[in-house]
Amino acid sequence: MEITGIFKYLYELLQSTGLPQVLVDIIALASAAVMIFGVLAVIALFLVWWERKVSAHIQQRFGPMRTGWHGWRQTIADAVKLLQKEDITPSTVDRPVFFWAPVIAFVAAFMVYVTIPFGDGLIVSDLNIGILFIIAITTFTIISLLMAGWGSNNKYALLGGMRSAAQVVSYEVPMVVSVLAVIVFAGSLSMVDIVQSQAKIYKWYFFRLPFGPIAFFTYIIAATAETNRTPFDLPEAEQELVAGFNVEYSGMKFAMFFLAEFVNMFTVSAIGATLFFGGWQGPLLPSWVWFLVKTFALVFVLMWFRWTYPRLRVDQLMEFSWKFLLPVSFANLILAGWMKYSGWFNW
Amino acid sequence: MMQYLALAAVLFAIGIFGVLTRRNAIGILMSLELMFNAANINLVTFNKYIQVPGIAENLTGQVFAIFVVVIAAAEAVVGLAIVLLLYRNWKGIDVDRINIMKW
Amino acid sequence: MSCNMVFALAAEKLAGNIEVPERAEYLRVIMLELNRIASHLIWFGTTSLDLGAITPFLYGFREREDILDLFEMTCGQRLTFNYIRVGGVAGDIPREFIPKCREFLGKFDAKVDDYERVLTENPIFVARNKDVGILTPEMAVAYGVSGPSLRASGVRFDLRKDDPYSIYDRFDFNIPAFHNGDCYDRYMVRIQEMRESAKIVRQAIDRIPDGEVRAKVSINFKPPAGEVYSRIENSRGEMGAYIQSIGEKKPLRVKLRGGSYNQLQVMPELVKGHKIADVVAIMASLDIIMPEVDR
Amino acid sequence: MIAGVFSQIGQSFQQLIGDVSSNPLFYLISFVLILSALMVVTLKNIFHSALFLILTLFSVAGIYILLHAEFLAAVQVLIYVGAVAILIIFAIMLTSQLTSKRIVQTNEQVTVALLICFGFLGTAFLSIPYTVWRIADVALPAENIFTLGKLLMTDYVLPFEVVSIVLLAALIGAVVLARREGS
Repeated sequence: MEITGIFKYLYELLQSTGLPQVLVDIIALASAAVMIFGVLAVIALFLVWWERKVSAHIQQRFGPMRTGWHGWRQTIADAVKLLQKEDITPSTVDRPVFFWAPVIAFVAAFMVYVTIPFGDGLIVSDLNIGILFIIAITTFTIISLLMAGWGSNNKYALLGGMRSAAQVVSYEVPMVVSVLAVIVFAGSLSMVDIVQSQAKIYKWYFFRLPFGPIAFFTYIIAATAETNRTPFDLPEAEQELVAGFNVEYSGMKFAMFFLAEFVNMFTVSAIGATLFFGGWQGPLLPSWVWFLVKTFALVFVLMWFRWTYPRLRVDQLMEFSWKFLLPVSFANLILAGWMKYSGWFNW
Repeated sequence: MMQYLALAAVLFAIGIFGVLTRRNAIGILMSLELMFNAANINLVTFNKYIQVPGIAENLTGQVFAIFVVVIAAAEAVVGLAIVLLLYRNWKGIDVDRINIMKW
Repeated sequence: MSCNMVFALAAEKLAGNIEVPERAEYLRVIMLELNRIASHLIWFGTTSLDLGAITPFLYGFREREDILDLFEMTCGQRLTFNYIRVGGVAGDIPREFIPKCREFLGKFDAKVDDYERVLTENPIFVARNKDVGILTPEMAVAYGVSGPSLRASGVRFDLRKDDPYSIYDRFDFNIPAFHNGDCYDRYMVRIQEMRESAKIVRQAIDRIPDGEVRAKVSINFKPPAGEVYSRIENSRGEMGAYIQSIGEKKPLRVKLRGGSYNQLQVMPELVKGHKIADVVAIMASLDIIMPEVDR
Repeated sequence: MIAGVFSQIGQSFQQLIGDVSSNPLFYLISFVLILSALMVVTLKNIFHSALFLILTLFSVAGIYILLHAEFLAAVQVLIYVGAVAILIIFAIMLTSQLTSKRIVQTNEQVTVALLICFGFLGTAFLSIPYTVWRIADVALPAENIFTLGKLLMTDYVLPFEVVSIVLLAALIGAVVLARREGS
C-alpha cells in the first residue's frame, strides 16, 4: 500500500484549481511541512512511551500500565500536562536568549526532515546536497544548547551547555567522516540516490565488508553522543550537574527541548537506516513501513545502550572521540576510497 | 548582479566599522568574519554572472570561496587562541590596553 | 540489625552471666549476614546510579526486596528492624522462613553473576573506577577506615575472623581482599562479600538447631558498674558499642561507632587531583551513609 | 559639487537596489543580513553579537543558495555556524567577565569609523554601476558538486594541499598557544 499516489493525486487536484504554479508549490510545501510536523509529533510521543516501556522491561518491571492498553495514554496525558504548566522565566535570565534557545532546538530538529526520505517518493525535497544539509542543520542544535546554557544564567546550565557543545562538536567529526565513507561509495550526496544505490540486501552499505560495519559502528557511537544519550549523557549528568542545560526550563519551553531530543534520536536513527540499511528498500511491505521498521530498530539499539551502560567521564569522553573514533573512521574512509578505486564490491 | 555586489559592499563596510570601533578582541574577530563573508559573496556572484572565456567548468569563484572559508576557519582558530593567551596574561582582551608591540 | 547486635553483645558482656541459646546465635548470624547482603545491594544500586547506569540500581533493589520480605516475616518491619535482644532474639522465625530463605539463596548466586555481567567487565565501568581514588593501606589504617574499604587496600582485617564474636568461628568462609585500593577493588570486595555472606547463611540454615531463642533476662536487670566496648563487623566496617554503667537500670553513657565517619574523613585525601565526576565515584565506592556519620 | 556627488550616489543607489518585486526572497534575506550584521558591530553584549553573527552567516548561506552555490551554502553553515561561531562563543564564555554591561565595548573612533565606512560605501556605490561587467549569466553546471570536486582535485590541487597544510599549522599553532605553561 504505497501512499505516494495519494500525494500525487492531491497535488494534481490542487493544480486543476487553476491557481498559479508558485502558489500551488507553496501550498504543497506548507502542507508537507504540516504533515511532517504531525507525523513527527506522533512519533516523538510514541518514542517517549516506548522508551519507558523498553527501560521498564530491561529493568524487569512493566512501566506505565494503568492508563489504556499498556499505558499508551500516559504519554499523551504527560504531554498535555507539560503544555498546561506555568511557563516560568527566572528573573535573572537573559530573556531573548533564554526564549530563543528552545525554539532553535525545535526548529533545527524538524528542519532536518526536508531531505529524509520516508519512503519511495515520500520526501519533501530531494536536494542534491541532501546529507550535507542534514549535517549542517544539526549544528544549530549546538547553538541552542549554548544559548540555553548561557541564557539561563545558572552555573549548572552553563557547565552543561559547554560540556554538550564540546561533546557534540567533537563527535560530529567522526560522524561526518564515517558518513563520508558511504558517500564515497554512493557517489552522491542526495539521500534518494544513496537509497537507490542499495536496492538489494547485499548492496546495503552495512554488508559491504570490511568498511561498511566499521562505518556503521563509528556512526552509531557518534550519533549516541550527538543526541546526548547514555553513555555519553554528561551534559545532563544528574549526579554532577543536576540536569544540565535545561535546568531552568519548565512548561512549554522544556517540552520543546524534550521533544527536540526525541526527534533528534529518531533523526540519527533514520539517517543510519538510510545510509547503512537501505532506507525504504525492502520486499513485500510498502516502502514507508520498511523505513519505519528499520529506523525503530535503530532507535531500540540507542535505548538499549542507554539502559545498559554507565556514564563516561568528561576527559574519557573526549579521549574516546579524538584518540579512537576519529583515527578509526579516517582509516575507514581511506579504506573505502581505496576499495572504490580498485573496484571491490563495486556492484 | 549589482544588488549582490551592493549587499557585499554594505556588509564589508559594516565589517570595517566593527573592526575600527570594537575594543574587544573577539568583537574585532567577528567583524573580520563579516568582511570575509562580504568578499565571498562577491566571489560567488562573479562566478555566477561573469563568464571567463575558455573555461568550460565555470566554478572558479566557488572554489576560491571555499578556500576563503577554510582560511577564515584557520584564522579564527589562531586568533581565538591568541585572544585566550592575551586574556590569561593581561586579564582582559581590550586591544587599546594591549600595546606592548607599539615600541 | 547490626546495631541491635552490637548493643546486645555489649550488654551481655557487661552482665557477664547471660547464656545466649544456641538457636538464637544461629538466628543472629543469619540475620546479620542477610542484612550485610541487603546493605551491599543498596550500595551496589546507588553506586551504579551514581555512575549513570540506572538498570543495575533496580536489579539491586529487586533482590533486596526478597531479603526485606524475609525480615518482615521475622520481625514485622521492613526498615527499622528490631529483632536482636539482650540474651537472644525477639522471637522464633516463622515456619516458612527457612524454605523462603533457601529459595532466595538458591537464586542469589546467579543474580550476583548477573550484576557482574552488567558491570564488572564493562569497559566504561572499569575506566571510571580503575586507579581512581587509591587508598593506600597506610592511609586507610591511619584514618581508621575499616570494613570492605580497608580490605580493598590489601589489609585483610575482618572482625569475624580476627576477633570472632557470636559463633562466626564455626563457619567456613573467606575474607576477600585486594591490593590496589582503588574504586574498582572496593567494588570487587563487596561483590565477593555478598557471595561469602550467602555461603554463611547457607551453612547456618543447614545446621540450625532447635531450642529456645531467648535467655531469661529480667526487664529490670541491673548490670554491674563498669564500662564495656564490643565490636562487630558490619557492612560498612567496624560497628562498635560502648556502654558505661553505674549499676542502674539505665546506662550512664552509650556510644555507637559506625564505619562511615572515618570513611568520610579520608575523602579529602582521595579526591585530590581528580575530576568532579570521580568524586561521585569515590564517594559511592566508599559506601558512606550520611546519617551514620552523624551518629 | 558635493550635492552633485550625493545626487549621483543617489542615482546609482537606485540603480543598485533595482526592482524589489523582481526577487523578493533576495531582499528579505538581505534585510535580515544587514540588520543582523549591524547588530554584530553595535550591540553592547558581546554574546548577543555572536548570536547575531550566526544569523548573519546563516543569511549569507541563503544568499549562496540564491546564487546556485548549494554546496558552498552547506559548507558555510557547517564551518561557520558549526565551528567558527561555536569557537567564538566558547572564547566569550572563557573570558566571561568581559560581557558585563559596564564595560564599554566601543572606542572613541566611532565618528572616524563612520566617515571611513561611508567613504568606502560611496565609492563602491559609485563605481559598481559604472563598471562595465562582462555579464554572461550562463547557467552553472547542473551537477555543481561533481564539478567542484573535480576542480579541487585537478586544477586547484596545489592550493587545496596548501590550504590543508595551513589548516594543520593553524591547528597545531592554536594548541601550542592555548596550552597552559608546564602542562
